Amino acid sequence: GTPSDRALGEGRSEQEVYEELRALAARNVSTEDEISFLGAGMYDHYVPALVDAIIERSEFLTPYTPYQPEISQGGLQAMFEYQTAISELTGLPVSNASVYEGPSAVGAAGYVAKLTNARGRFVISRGVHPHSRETLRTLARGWGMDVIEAPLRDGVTDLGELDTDVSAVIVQQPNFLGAVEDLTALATAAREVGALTICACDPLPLGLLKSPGECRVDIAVGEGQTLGNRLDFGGPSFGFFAATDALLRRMPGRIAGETRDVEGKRGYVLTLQTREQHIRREKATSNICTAQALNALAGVIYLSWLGRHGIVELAELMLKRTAYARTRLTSIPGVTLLHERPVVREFALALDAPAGRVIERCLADGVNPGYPLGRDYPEYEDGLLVAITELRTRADIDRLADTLAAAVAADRDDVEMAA
Amino acid sequence: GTPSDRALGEGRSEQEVYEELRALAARNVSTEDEISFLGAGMYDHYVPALVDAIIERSEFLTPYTPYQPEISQGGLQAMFEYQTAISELTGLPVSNASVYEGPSAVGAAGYVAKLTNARGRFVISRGVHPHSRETLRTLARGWGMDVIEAPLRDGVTDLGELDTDVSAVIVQQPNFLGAVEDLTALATAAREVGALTICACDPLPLGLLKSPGECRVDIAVGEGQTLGNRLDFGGPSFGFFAATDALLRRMPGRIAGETRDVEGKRGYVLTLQTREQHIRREKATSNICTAQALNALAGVIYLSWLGRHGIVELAELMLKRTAYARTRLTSIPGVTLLHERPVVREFALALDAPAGRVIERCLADGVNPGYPLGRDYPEYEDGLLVAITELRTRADIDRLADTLAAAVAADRDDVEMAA
Amino acid sequence: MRPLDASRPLDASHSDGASRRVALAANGFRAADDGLTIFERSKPGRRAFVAPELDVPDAPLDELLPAEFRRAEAPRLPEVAEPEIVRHYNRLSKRNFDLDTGFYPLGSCTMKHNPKLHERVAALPGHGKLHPLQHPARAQGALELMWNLQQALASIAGLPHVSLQPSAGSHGELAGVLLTRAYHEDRGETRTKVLTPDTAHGTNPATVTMGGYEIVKVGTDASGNVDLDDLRAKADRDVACLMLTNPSTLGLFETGIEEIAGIVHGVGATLYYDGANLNAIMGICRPGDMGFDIVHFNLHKTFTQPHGGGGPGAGPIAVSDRIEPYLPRPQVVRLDSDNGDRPRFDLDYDRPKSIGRLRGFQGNYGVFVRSYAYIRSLGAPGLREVSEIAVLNANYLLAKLRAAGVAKYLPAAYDRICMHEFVLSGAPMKRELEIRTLDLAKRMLDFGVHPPTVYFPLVVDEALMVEPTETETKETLDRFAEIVAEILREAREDPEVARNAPYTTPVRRLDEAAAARRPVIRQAL
Amino acid sequence: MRPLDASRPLDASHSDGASRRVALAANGFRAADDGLTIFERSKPGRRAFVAPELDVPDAPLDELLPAEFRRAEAPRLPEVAEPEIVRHYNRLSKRNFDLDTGFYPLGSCTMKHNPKLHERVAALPGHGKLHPLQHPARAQGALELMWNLQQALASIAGLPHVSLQPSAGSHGELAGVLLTRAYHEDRGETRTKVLTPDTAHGTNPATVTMGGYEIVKVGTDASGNVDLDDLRAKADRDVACLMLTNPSTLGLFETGIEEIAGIVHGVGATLYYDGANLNAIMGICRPGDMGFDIVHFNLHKTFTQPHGGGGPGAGPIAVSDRIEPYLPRPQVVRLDSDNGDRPRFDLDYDRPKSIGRLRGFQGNYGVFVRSYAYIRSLGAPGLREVSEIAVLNANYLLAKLRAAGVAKYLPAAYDRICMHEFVLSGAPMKRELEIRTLDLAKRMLDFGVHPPTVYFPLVVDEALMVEPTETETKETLDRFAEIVAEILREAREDPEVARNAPYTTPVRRLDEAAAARRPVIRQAL
Ligand SMILES: Cc1ncc(COP(=O)(O)O)c(C=O)c1O
Ligand SMILES: Cc1ncc(COP(=O)(O)O)c(C=O)c1O
Repeated sequence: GTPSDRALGEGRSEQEVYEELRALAARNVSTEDEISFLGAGMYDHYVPALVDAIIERSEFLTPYTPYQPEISQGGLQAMFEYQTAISELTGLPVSNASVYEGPSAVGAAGYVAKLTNARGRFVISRGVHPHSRETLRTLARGWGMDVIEAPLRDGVTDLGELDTDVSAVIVQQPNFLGAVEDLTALATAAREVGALTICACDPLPLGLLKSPGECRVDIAVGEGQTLGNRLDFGGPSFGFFAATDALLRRMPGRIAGETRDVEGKRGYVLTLQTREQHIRREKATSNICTAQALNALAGVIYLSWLGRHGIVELAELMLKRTAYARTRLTSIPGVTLLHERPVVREFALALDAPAGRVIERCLADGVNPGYPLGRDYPEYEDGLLVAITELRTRADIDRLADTLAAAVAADRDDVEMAA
Repeated sequence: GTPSDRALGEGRSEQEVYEELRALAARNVSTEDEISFLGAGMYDHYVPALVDAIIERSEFLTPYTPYQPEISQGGLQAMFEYQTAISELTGLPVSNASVYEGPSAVGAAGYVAKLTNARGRFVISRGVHPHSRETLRTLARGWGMDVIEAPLRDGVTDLGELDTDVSAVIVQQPNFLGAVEDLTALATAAREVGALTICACDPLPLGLLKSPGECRVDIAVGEGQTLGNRLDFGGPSFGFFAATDALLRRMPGRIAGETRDVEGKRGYVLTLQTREQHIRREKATSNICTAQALNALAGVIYLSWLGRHGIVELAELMLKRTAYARTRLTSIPGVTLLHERPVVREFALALDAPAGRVIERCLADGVNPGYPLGRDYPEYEDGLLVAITELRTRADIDRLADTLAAAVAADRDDVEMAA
Repeated sequence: MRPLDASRPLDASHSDGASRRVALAANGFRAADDGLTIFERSKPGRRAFVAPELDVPDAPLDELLPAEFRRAEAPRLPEVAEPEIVRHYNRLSKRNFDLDTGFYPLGSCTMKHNPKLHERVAALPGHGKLHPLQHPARAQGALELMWNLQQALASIAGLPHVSLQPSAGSHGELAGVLLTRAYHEDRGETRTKVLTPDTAHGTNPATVTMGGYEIVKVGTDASGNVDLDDLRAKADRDVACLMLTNPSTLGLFETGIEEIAGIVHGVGATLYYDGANLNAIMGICRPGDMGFDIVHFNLHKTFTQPHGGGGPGAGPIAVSDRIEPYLPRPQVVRLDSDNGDRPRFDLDYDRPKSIGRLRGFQGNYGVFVRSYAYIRSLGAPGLREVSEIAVLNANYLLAKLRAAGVAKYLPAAYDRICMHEFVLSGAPMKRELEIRTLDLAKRMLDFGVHPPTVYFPLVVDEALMVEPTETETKETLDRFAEIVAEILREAREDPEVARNAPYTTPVRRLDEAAAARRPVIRQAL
Repeated sequence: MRPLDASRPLDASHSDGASRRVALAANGFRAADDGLTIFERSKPGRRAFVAPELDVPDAPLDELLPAEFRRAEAPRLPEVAEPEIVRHYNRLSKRNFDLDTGFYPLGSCTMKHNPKLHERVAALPGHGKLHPLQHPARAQGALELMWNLQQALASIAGLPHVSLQPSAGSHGELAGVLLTRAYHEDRGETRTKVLTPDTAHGTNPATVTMGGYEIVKVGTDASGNVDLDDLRAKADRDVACLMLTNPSTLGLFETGIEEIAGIVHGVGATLYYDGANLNAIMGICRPGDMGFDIVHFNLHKTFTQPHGGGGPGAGPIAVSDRIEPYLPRPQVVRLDSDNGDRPRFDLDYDRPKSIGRLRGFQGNYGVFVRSYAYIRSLGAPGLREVSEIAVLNANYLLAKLRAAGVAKYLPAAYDRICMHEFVLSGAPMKRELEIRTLDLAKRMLDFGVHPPTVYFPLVVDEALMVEPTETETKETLDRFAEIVAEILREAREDPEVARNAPYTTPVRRLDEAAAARRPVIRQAL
């Protein structure tokens, strides 16, 4: 059909479009409409009001990529500050100004590994987010590279034997099951065969966890949504990308750098552009152009709001509430831990009832108990992944416990009756 | 008790305060939670997104009254533009930069009349908003002046005999029952005894109605909420205040005026300040200091959004939907018109069932049918005041008709059963 | 202080005359466009508004609204599309200085930071889209919030009863004067005078007149307090009320407050507390304990409602038992249930002795939401801290200015510990450097700070009234002291500099006299 | 044009040397403070964050997280309170030029107005606070919106199937190349090369390499079209795909498009449409009808997602039937019910031939909300009007520049009717006035407009690429023409003026070479 299709309509007034979009929104169950323990890659954290107030300013919201630095110092300095914060958080010296989001950041890191050592294989932990693993596979096909999965044992990665055809070892911290990995050991194993170590990490737990840099990881990437960005049903958010000095000139994307103007005044520009598509074209280290500047800005504002001590306090609060939830939930008959590794904000349970039915029951009761692991892990068919952010209070956790207990019990009764 | 009272609490985190305020909001039924036909002084109009986007800019939101014009040109020029728009709408040459809100604006106009002719009495139409009449009475006590009410006949004001002790005749257009008054006739009657005419008017219908100026009104005031301001449970909004040239030096409040800087560049300042408290103190024409600048800014932005033709189109849309509703509702057995005068956005019905019970029934059905006139007008005990803004569609009106019909019928059944 | 050569935007532009001229020509292009009004941007046929669908039967206008009631021509509002409206007001906004941009020590105005959370919660549809005439049973959240806010304000004031209705401080003052009148009249007394100190804010005397009383001024003694002898002399049985600010507009705590209360109550008058300076004393002492009968609050000062370039605000009042019967209508009341359910809240109109309404509906609810969020965020300990730091910051800045050698030209009007603000006198500066307080203020504009309040209170010659507030950092206060010192230094070199300031603002000094002489207060269309 | 003397902010400051110097000193104070980073504003002990109550039993850290996993010291994030954060970023924002402030004719970027409604609807909790893994049955509004957007984009592209997953244009390109690979491999073919015209945007060749193909460039003929002979010569059986932009990056409609499609399809290759220039043709013609197999959209260009200073965006793709099996996972599907209930929407993961995911979750949903609101607001007639006016505005501006005598120094690269943008060559200007396109651009900054895209496309010497968009007024276009003429005029008088520009920006020309030579890309803490 032509654009005069019903798909396009004839045009409507502002109030009518507002009402239409509000009606659509009303048919979604948001984290304000239920008590949600969903995580699995994106988390319901509180976004402070000042973040929205600042990023809604048209001076940040509406400009293009800062091609004219003299009239873009606001955005460029914010990028520089963002890079500093990410580099501080990851313990790695260089950070770019953002990539699209988490899983594609893992792919981008893989491409840097390819450019670096031109080897044939990636070894990726099964503890890496399923979306990241699938994204890497999609891209690796284009690079003619193989992707091998390293299994999880007792909740953490077992790299097994590595050889010198391994381009990079890719892990996640904490991993998809919420378990804290021994990053140093994994990075050492990779280094021994001359492979790069790529770690996808969750930025907030880094307030407590050893930084990837300390663990001698080469590239740290991750999903930035938890840093002051809305859930937005999955995007837009941003991906962060930090690496060792050695990889600086293979980094993808924009990088802001400090310089001086003709009068010696400090200023900022997009730098090292010879890596980029608009200069190097087919020889570029990446094809990325439009990235996620506004979301990354939200990220650095959020990190400034948290501050040096706040990020630790927030991580500790989650750690303690999560520990409470872990104990509380595993005291339910028929609910056991899927692994016993240390966790920060998220943990995995095994239900001895069909997860799907149990979840349905909880939803009916206004509680979204978490993510069913069975979707991505046949081996954890009735596994449940539960996330505890600072927005979930003890009362919420107790409510979850009661609801989950009732749901599991009810399901067992059904089974007995059926028998 | 001391401030360590439970009334003050011990202080909470941002997310906790947000949740507390959200929980309170959830216990209010807003105009997005029901189909509301409530009006009676404030109306559920659509506020275009650009109004909020602009007034939320800190440069408009956070400064004080512009005492330093060189760094306040934004606010001052906006006031100048606002004054121009109000003066254009009311057909009167001078407007101030805002007063508190509608009813107190009527009081402020009364004070100008007092200062002008030092007479003993106000004659105020019973068609003026009950809150305005009560506010005038509250203030007049301080001035040692009487307030006489002129009755409504067939829905419009009957001034009866006026004499030369009348300081001002005060009417409303359209009046509280929604009826369009013959403003010219009323103003003429007032002028014959040398009294001022003060008209409280609803700004949006002025897109269609003869302006107060054309009708030779001396002072036009009114509630500005409908011009781009939220309902906010009654405030903050703004009151507008426009008058004839003769009254310029007795106007209350701030007035922005055009001037030049030392280089001849056009600029704006607060002017005619010798009327004001900070200069004239006990001889000031009003005690007002902080007014409603931000709300008035929303007003002029909204009027620019509507534009010269938009305000007419909006008024016509309301006129036509209101006519439809009037016919539709009066076709319900037991529902009749309280008056047959022309109306624009609001009209009054008489129910032959107890309004309170009928309204309760409609509310239970998710429809708020309007305002019970009995609260303020014993003479219209079962009267119902229904407002139709552009946000109430034909479907909403039909829904109201069905609900109201059912409610009235149900009530009559009850009565029969009781008998 | 940073080396000044890190600055010089235009000065360093390459020195060739032509380039200087054209650099300015460029500004010319910009200014020419920036200067237009929204009406001057109007072009026939442009529009932002699109009407929703006409979904009801159409009908000829004449049938619905006879021609005699209709206006001849459409009001000449601007004809502009959304992009131009947004750009126009966006550019205008850039010609405002604001609190989120820099230091704003405007005395008596309490320009403290406005937390962004408050805008978020006020905008929740449950608050922002609640109709004022919604049935109370369907507005329980709003009424509970108002009730809680009343309790909080009562406990800060140390007075039991609160009305949230007044729209601003001066509106609260008017309420107070009318309450005083109702109180006396109810007791069969007619009193004719209201006392205010000569340091009073202009709204006080203006309110007295609007309330139908005659004003009597009380003097200030050598130490900046109310002159007690003068007060005794003037406090007679015709006096209905004394209106006082404590700390006073001099930023000084009224040490004789108890004696003052004694005198005023001695003649049966009421004592009114102008709460504009409440930011100095929260949690430390309470107007009620000082003997005040009526207190107004400026929620847009002490309780962070953003000032909006001249409002909105709110001016709730707290009163003692004897004044309570006369409070405005309606009042929010709480009805506790005996069967343990949560209490219900309602609006009480049945108040026979009430002075009646001062405005429509229930007051500026949107402001209440923000101030309530503020109070809940800080709690009792936080509010006390606010006042402690506000006073500390003011005294620090005063000392810092002294240390910077400013006192020689701008001495404190009264040499005492100040409260949340202090008043300097520019008289020596005027005498010795030949620049006025106005010039000093205008020159500050070039330094990117908002000047303090000038020429108020009237009892201080060339007054400069400085209120830093508790939300400013030490660096900001230090910087302000340096700026004042720098301006005095340059004035010693060349007073013309300040006299001709500002230089870097969108417009330079404006001719206010001309504006008043031939007022142009609307655009000719 | 307004008289220039309505401008002169600094120039007119009274001429005494001292005052000039101190006027600048004032700026010094301001600049010194404005220049700080958020890290430089940090002071130990300050904070904005307050932790929520610890409402669970406390426990020693070591028990919950063994020391070997914990970091030695807290990350050195800034220690600042809310007021400083707000002021810091507020001030930074004022050092950005933005679309809501002035004209932004940045070629190839489609800087059209971003309606404010879109931010409002995207922020509704039902959209903004929806978890990406919410059960589809509980996200029906979101899935329906995505479905409707897919239909709308399909009908604009004239291709039946859409995936919304890619995050930006270049991500869409990558998807397209990987789809092409999957398509050929599925048919047992391995092809090695991808063709792009020499006018292609940098992301095209970069994408080709990332997709594992070798790039082969096709030339441009004298009229600005793809050189068909060169194309024929290079289009062999090793060619997997031709990536094309139409209108091309020269702003010209590719008149030979049908022949091109014939050649490409003739060798069994796919034809890829880079949709960056879609704003020129909506409702007028459709890539699908031109023979394209794969199209990407830049929702942040054509469909008004604000650019955010470098993202976010979204790069959905539309494809033909033969490509559909390979589309990324998951796809939004509609399940119509036979019993007349409203249809249900779901996510389909079961796509055996899919290339798989390109990213997490379902794509940039927040961007979809805005673009959908845009499409619903305009409808089919409005979208067609958008393209008509975009093309009209570009041709008007081109003519206006000619009329202003600009063509002599800045001729159109190809003398043809342009589409939504046009490319000028600054070569004569460089030769005769001795200023480069870069200088012209920098000088524009002083005039308060954003310069066009410069030095792209590469085939044009000293290229200047101008895209006014449909949301600009005639006055704005006229003004821009005057500005260009004025800059050329002053360059004739003194080329130094432009060569040293800008003069009035927060910083002046920056040393990019030094930045790259010794990169400082983080603050030393
Ligand atoms: C001491 C004092 N009293 C009263 C007022 C009046 O308050 P409002 O502006 O809220 O009417 C002010 C405001 O400037 C003030 O400073
Ligand atoms: C012609 C062309 N193609 C592709 C792109 C890349 O789009 P994006 O920035 O969304 O990745 C651009 C953006 O500038 C472009 O102009």
